Amino acid sequence: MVDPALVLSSVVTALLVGCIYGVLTLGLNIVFGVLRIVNVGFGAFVMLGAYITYFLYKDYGVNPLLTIPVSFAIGFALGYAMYYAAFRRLVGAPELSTLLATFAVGVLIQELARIAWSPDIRGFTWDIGVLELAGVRIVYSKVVAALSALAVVAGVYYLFTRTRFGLAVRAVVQDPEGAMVVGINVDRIYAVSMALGIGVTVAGGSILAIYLQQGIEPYMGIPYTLLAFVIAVMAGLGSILGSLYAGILFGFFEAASFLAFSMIKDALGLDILPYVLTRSAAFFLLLLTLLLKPEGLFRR
Amino acid sequence: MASGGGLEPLLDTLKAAARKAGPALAVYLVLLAAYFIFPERRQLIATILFYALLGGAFNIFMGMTGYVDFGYVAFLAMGAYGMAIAFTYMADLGYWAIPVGFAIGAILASILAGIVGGIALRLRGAYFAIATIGVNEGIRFLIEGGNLLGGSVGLLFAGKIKEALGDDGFKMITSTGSDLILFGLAFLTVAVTALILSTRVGFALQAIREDEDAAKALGINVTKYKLIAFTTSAVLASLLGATFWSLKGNYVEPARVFNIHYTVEAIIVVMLGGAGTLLGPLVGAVIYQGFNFALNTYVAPFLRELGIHALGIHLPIFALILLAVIVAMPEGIVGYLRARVRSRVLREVLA
Amino acid sequence: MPSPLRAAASNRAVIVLAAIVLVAVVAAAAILLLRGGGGEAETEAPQVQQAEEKFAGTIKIGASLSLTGRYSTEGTRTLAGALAVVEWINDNGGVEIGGKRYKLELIYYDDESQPDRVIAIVEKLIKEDGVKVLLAPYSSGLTAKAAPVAERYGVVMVSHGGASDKIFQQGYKYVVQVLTPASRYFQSTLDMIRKLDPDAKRLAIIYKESEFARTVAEGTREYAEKLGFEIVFFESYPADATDLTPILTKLKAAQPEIILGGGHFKDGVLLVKQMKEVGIKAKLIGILVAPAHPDFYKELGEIAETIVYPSQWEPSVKYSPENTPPGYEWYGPTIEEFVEYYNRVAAEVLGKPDLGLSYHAAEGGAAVLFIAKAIEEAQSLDPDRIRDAMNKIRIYTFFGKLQIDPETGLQIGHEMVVAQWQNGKRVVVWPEVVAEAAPVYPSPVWWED
Amino acid sequence: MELVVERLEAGYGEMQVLWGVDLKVEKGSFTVVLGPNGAGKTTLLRAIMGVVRPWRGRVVYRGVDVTSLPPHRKVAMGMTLVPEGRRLFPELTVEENLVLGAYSRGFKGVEEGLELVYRVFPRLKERRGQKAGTLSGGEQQMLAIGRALMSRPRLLMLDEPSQGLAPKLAAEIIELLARLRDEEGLTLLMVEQNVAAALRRADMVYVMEQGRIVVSGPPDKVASIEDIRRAYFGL
Amino acid sequence: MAGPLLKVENVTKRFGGVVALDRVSISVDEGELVAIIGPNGSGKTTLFNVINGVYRPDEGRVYFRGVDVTDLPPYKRVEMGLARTFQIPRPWPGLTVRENVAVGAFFGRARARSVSEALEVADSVLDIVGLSGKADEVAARLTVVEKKLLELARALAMRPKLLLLDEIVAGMSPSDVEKVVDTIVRVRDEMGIAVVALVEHVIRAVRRAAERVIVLHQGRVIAEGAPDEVLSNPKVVEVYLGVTQ
Repeated sequence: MVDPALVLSSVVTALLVGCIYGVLTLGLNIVFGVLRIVNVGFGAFVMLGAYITYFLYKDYGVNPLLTIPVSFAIGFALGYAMYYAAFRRLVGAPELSTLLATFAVGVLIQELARIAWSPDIRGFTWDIGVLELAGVRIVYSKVVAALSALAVVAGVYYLFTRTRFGLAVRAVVQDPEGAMVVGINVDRIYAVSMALGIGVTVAGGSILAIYLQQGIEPYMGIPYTLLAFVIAVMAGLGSILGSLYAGILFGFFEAASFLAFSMIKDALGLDILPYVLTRSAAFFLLLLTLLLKPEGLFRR
Repeated sequence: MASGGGLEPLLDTLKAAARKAGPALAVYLVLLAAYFIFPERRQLIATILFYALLGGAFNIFMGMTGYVDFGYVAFLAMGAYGMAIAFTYMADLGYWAIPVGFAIGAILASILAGIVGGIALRLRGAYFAIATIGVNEGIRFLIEGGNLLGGSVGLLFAGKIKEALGDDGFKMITSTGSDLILFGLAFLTVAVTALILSTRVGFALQAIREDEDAAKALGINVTKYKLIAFTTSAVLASLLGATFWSLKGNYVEPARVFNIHYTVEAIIVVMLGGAGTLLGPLVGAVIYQGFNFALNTYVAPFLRELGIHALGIHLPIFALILLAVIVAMPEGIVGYLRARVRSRVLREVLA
Repeated sequence: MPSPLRAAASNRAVIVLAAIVLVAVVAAAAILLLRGGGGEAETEAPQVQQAEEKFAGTIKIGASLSLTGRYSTEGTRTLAGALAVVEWINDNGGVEIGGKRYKLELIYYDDESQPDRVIAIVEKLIKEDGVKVLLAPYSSGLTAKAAPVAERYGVVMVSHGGASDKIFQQGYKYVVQVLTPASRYFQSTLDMIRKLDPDAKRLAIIYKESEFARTVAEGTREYAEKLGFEIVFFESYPADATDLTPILTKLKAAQPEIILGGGHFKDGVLLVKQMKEVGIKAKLIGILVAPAHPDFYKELGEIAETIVYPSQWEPSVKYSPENTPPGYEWYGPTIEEFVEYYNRVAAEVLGKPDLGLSYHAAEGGAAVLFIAKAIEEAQSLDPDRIRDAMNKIRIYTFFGKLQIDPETGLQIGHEMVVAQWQNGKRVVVWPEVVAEAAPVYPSPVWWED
Repeated sequence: MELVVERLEAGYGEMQVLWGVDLKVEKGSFTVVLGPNGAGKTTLLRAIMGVVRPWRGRVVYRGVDVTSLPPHRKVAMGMTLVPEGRRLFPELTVEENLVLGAYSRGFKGVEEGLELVYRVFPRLKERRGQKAGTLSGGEQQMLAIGRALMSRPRLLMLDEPSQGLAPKLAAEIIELLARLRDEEGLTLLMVEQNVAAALRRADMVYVMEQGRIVVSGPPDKVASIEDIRRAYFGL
Repeated sequence: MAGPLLKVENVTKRFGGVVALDRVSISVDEGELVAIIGPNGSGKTTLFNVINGVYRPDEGRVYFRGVDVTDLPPYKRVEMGLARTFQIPRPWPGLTVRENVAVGAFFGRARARSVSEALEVADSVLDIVGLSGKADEVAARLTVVEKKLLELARALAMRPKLLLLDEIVAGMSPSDVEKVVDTIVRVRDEMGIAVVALVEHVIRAVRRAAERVIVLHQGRVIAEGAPDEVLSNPKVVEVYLGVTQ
């Protein structure tokens, strides 16, 4: 009853899209992990990255892969500026304030983007070929996007675990005052971490754009905000590698529940919508995770 | 106490509640007067009321316990669906469909509050916020994906209201009728909030907000009081959803009634005005909606006359103002004033 | 730290100042917001404006439009289209009532695509700005919110962007429609296929989970079954799907000959792009909404070739006074004139010279035409007389036929045209009378690698 | 003078804790500040270090006015604080904690630093790969001091190093500090409640009460010291 | 009521492999003032938490007012008349002193029926502990000693039968110790409340007020009796006062 090509295609998609989810979640998780700020305006930064790739590719013919570091740099600068402009005063403030502040920043960026670039939906085609594998077609640009995502995650992981900057960041996370008295400029660590988190988010937006190449518009990031929340919780808020694992796991979960709901629909002849129910299942999975393992599935 | 009778403490409580409710009730009465004096502004006033109530009901839980329920909008949705169900499937009840609709909505909302409260109230901070988002989205996609209650199309039932109430009844209930119910809800919300603040429940909630562990160790049944606040907030929200979205709007569509945007707006209204205060959400709503309406309907056309075509320029401006308020006045406008006003009378008014 | 005494003193000064400012602001805001235009509403007769010698007065049409938010793309074009027709009418003598000529004026506000804003705006338009007729907001959802307000004040509202059938099943008296309702979207496409290929059987329907697309999909299924198609796939995807590969793989396995579906622009583009990625081949692929957008081809390039779509209207459609069908009367600008006015309005009034022309603009324009015609027929601004006049109107315009069902207000005259991307151009291929070229069918090897 | 504090005022939010504290710490001395809970001892050290911003007054370190410098700058200049509650990084290993102590030096001289610390606290060497959170109270205190030593301080400030330790262990720690002072030429400024052990080694004693210094002088010159001891501990 | 007010019977509590309490039995009569002393880590706080219900013992039972409360949650015990203070005071920082105490009057055994009643109780209790002057101050702005007094007032407002005081005089200046101990004795005398106080260092306070002293060491009761007698017990001197003297 189940078509093997369908299963294989689902597995491949789950893996590829999972990497994208992973890198997006990572951006959210860095900011939360270090500053304890839940970035509700997350989607706006994703959107920014997508536009950067779009413009550089469309208007200047820059290879989309090369736009990822550009996005990262722009996001980094933006995050750094944001920290000193507003969020410096909000470290340690009640959740509500930081939630609202990030929301406001998100709205600001989205609306400025809309005014500057119009609300029109844009897209591009970067066709570098297709791989045909056992009847399943895998688009190379998606593979490239997924590999870039892996590279970003690996880079961040290296930075946080193998460098002295990373050691300092972990020190700040565990005890800001302790970090202060060993001579760590805690303020700077916060600023750099925010910059890094936003940088990764914007770069993630570029990677997403390479993956999808379509649907670039000012409000495109909003659905990814909710998705990233779900995955971040599964990963364990603040966990780096966990973001990737949870992203991929979520990709598989989506694929599997889609297949399952499809089979239920066909078998019972129910008037249900498998793809939509998949979303519902994802959120109930989130609840279950929070209930049983609130520290996340991949927290050591 | 000497008499041991139950009447005296009750009177005391009511007196205290009335004192607390006074200023907010007065402002609502002014709004009510304005509603009748300025018929061309009825919908603006109704919209302000909607936001004041959106914030007011939210405030009961968030303002008093410090928990942020991002899935709050789901309770409005429960109410909206309740009313929609009453009219869609029980139109032959006539006017009785209205109380039945409220009841279904309130029951759905309290069931949901019970379930969510039971699960998510164990979590704190960001985890709680995200869990509640999960509940909201989960229900929405369940309705859409399972093709329940009209699925993603939702329920449009203006015709059913006409069927139940007749043409004139329809006109009345979708305009003045629902607006007056909104006023009634406003008074109810103020009264309930004031009553909570004037009883042990309010004290318990404030203690929980300030230090939950201390409250627990001191012998306050933390779970119980959080659930009371959560459910109260949920039921009031459901009544609001039933009135504004169903009686007034006659259309319930999952993509809209589960839109997190409304939660964010509730937070904005509460934060602008001041969390945990009675007057706060009202002040927040007046500013939020008034500002929006004025910018949109007066400033934007004026700019257009001048040849400036910045459509929706008020949104980024508003975002900046919001950011400034959060950074400079984290306790909201009412809270800010209260903390700085030395006069006791004024402080009580602002509380 | 300043001394406590000084601090208290300065605190008090700040508070007094803040209080004064607050009171002033509140008072000013209250006056501004609540004062409204009470006087204006009383004036029943159209207002006389001395400056315009040509006209005896102005007739105000009101609109709550989504200029920001999620419908802003459509809303902005609707606005430009409506303004274009308003200007054309004014340049051609305005609207005539009782031998006097009146100028049309469109009063509009941005509703941010938010239903709760719509309500207050519509009321303001009616009560304060004194508009006599309303254009509905864009989208069925917002129209459903505006309808009770219009109904309660007894002002006629013309829906131009709400294809929903449901709104017209609610027994509203004052709400009418100028565009083809969603349930009939793919009818002409199916008619065309039947004519081209009587043997085509296997039909797949894939649509975005939304009120509009679902109504279309269900209407399509019903009509297709009537025509003898076999529905081999009928499924939806959520609005914000990231990757449609799994569902498309499943669709591929169903081996359809014809695929119809889509929803709105964003998902439509993604759908087509990923159909290619998955390697779906079919004799004909028809997609809602998205292909009508000029950017569709810009983004997809050759992938867009031979994609078919149903359209409310196309700039290249050949509606003209010459091919006016019997029983209908030509009214309003020609297509060329409309395009010319549209471009001018977009550049000069809205400051957006590159605002691409889409059918939304034509819908907005058609609504204005329908209103103007109704007023002239009614010879009055009385809502009931306008509404009655609308029942009798049978006009042929640059937008095609317009005629409503007197009972429900639902559009029954207007028909969808079928267009196809051919060699990078949108070409009207159906109905034959107004077609520019014949459809390419079956799609010659739709995608080659 | 290694450190001079003049009319220092500080607090949290609107609550003032320090009401004009004057204090001098001589180079190479062991200075002890005594006082009951809530007297402001911890706030004093935090204000000197810059963890809380002083409201008024001056902090002069080696002739330089450092009043408004952030802590990381002060660490770089040779001031280090072993804070109240130790403030270790519980999820990091002992060695990682120590390495972080050298952060302000750009991680220069980590090897020699570790050598010194492991010589002073052989226990830490045994547990170098263990997470700091799993250490016993005494070991944690050693680690906190060791971490502070890694920045090669000239002025070491300690906030109640004996807190939570058995009296015997507390006394040992204080002996060790005194030895460090002698061997490494450190200047010590310590806040304590465990009077007996502290007094034995102190060169200079200040007694704080309610945000002010009420008594000061060398231990044997302060007549009321015995009384203080009795008063606090009833022994 | 027959029998002691509080009876802890053979309670054992383990954390992982560590035995924090090893078959501890104590009892407290109504109106008694008992001090539990012991060095850090002797199990005092664990015993406290077993009594008020934060921990459930692995073995043994706890009886309060003759009722087996071993399995009751903390708030039920509070309603029965058990109140406590914290070693590190934890008032609700944003509430005023009066409001803090009023919360106490609403819960516990007092169960005020209206706000005005609760505030009345609060004012009278604040009078007893000498905090009336600060009633309208926000709790965050109190000094440490005042916060401790506030905690005491909050506990008293619950009208407890048994008051558990966790290190209430630790680190106080001598004059404050005297003041607080006097207050506690007065409260006991006037309100007839039994008091169990945990004391680590401040033996002076124990001598001054306690009628009975229980010494804990490594989770076991090693001595019990009148203060002077216990404090001169060589075993106590050895384990408790250790190397210091």
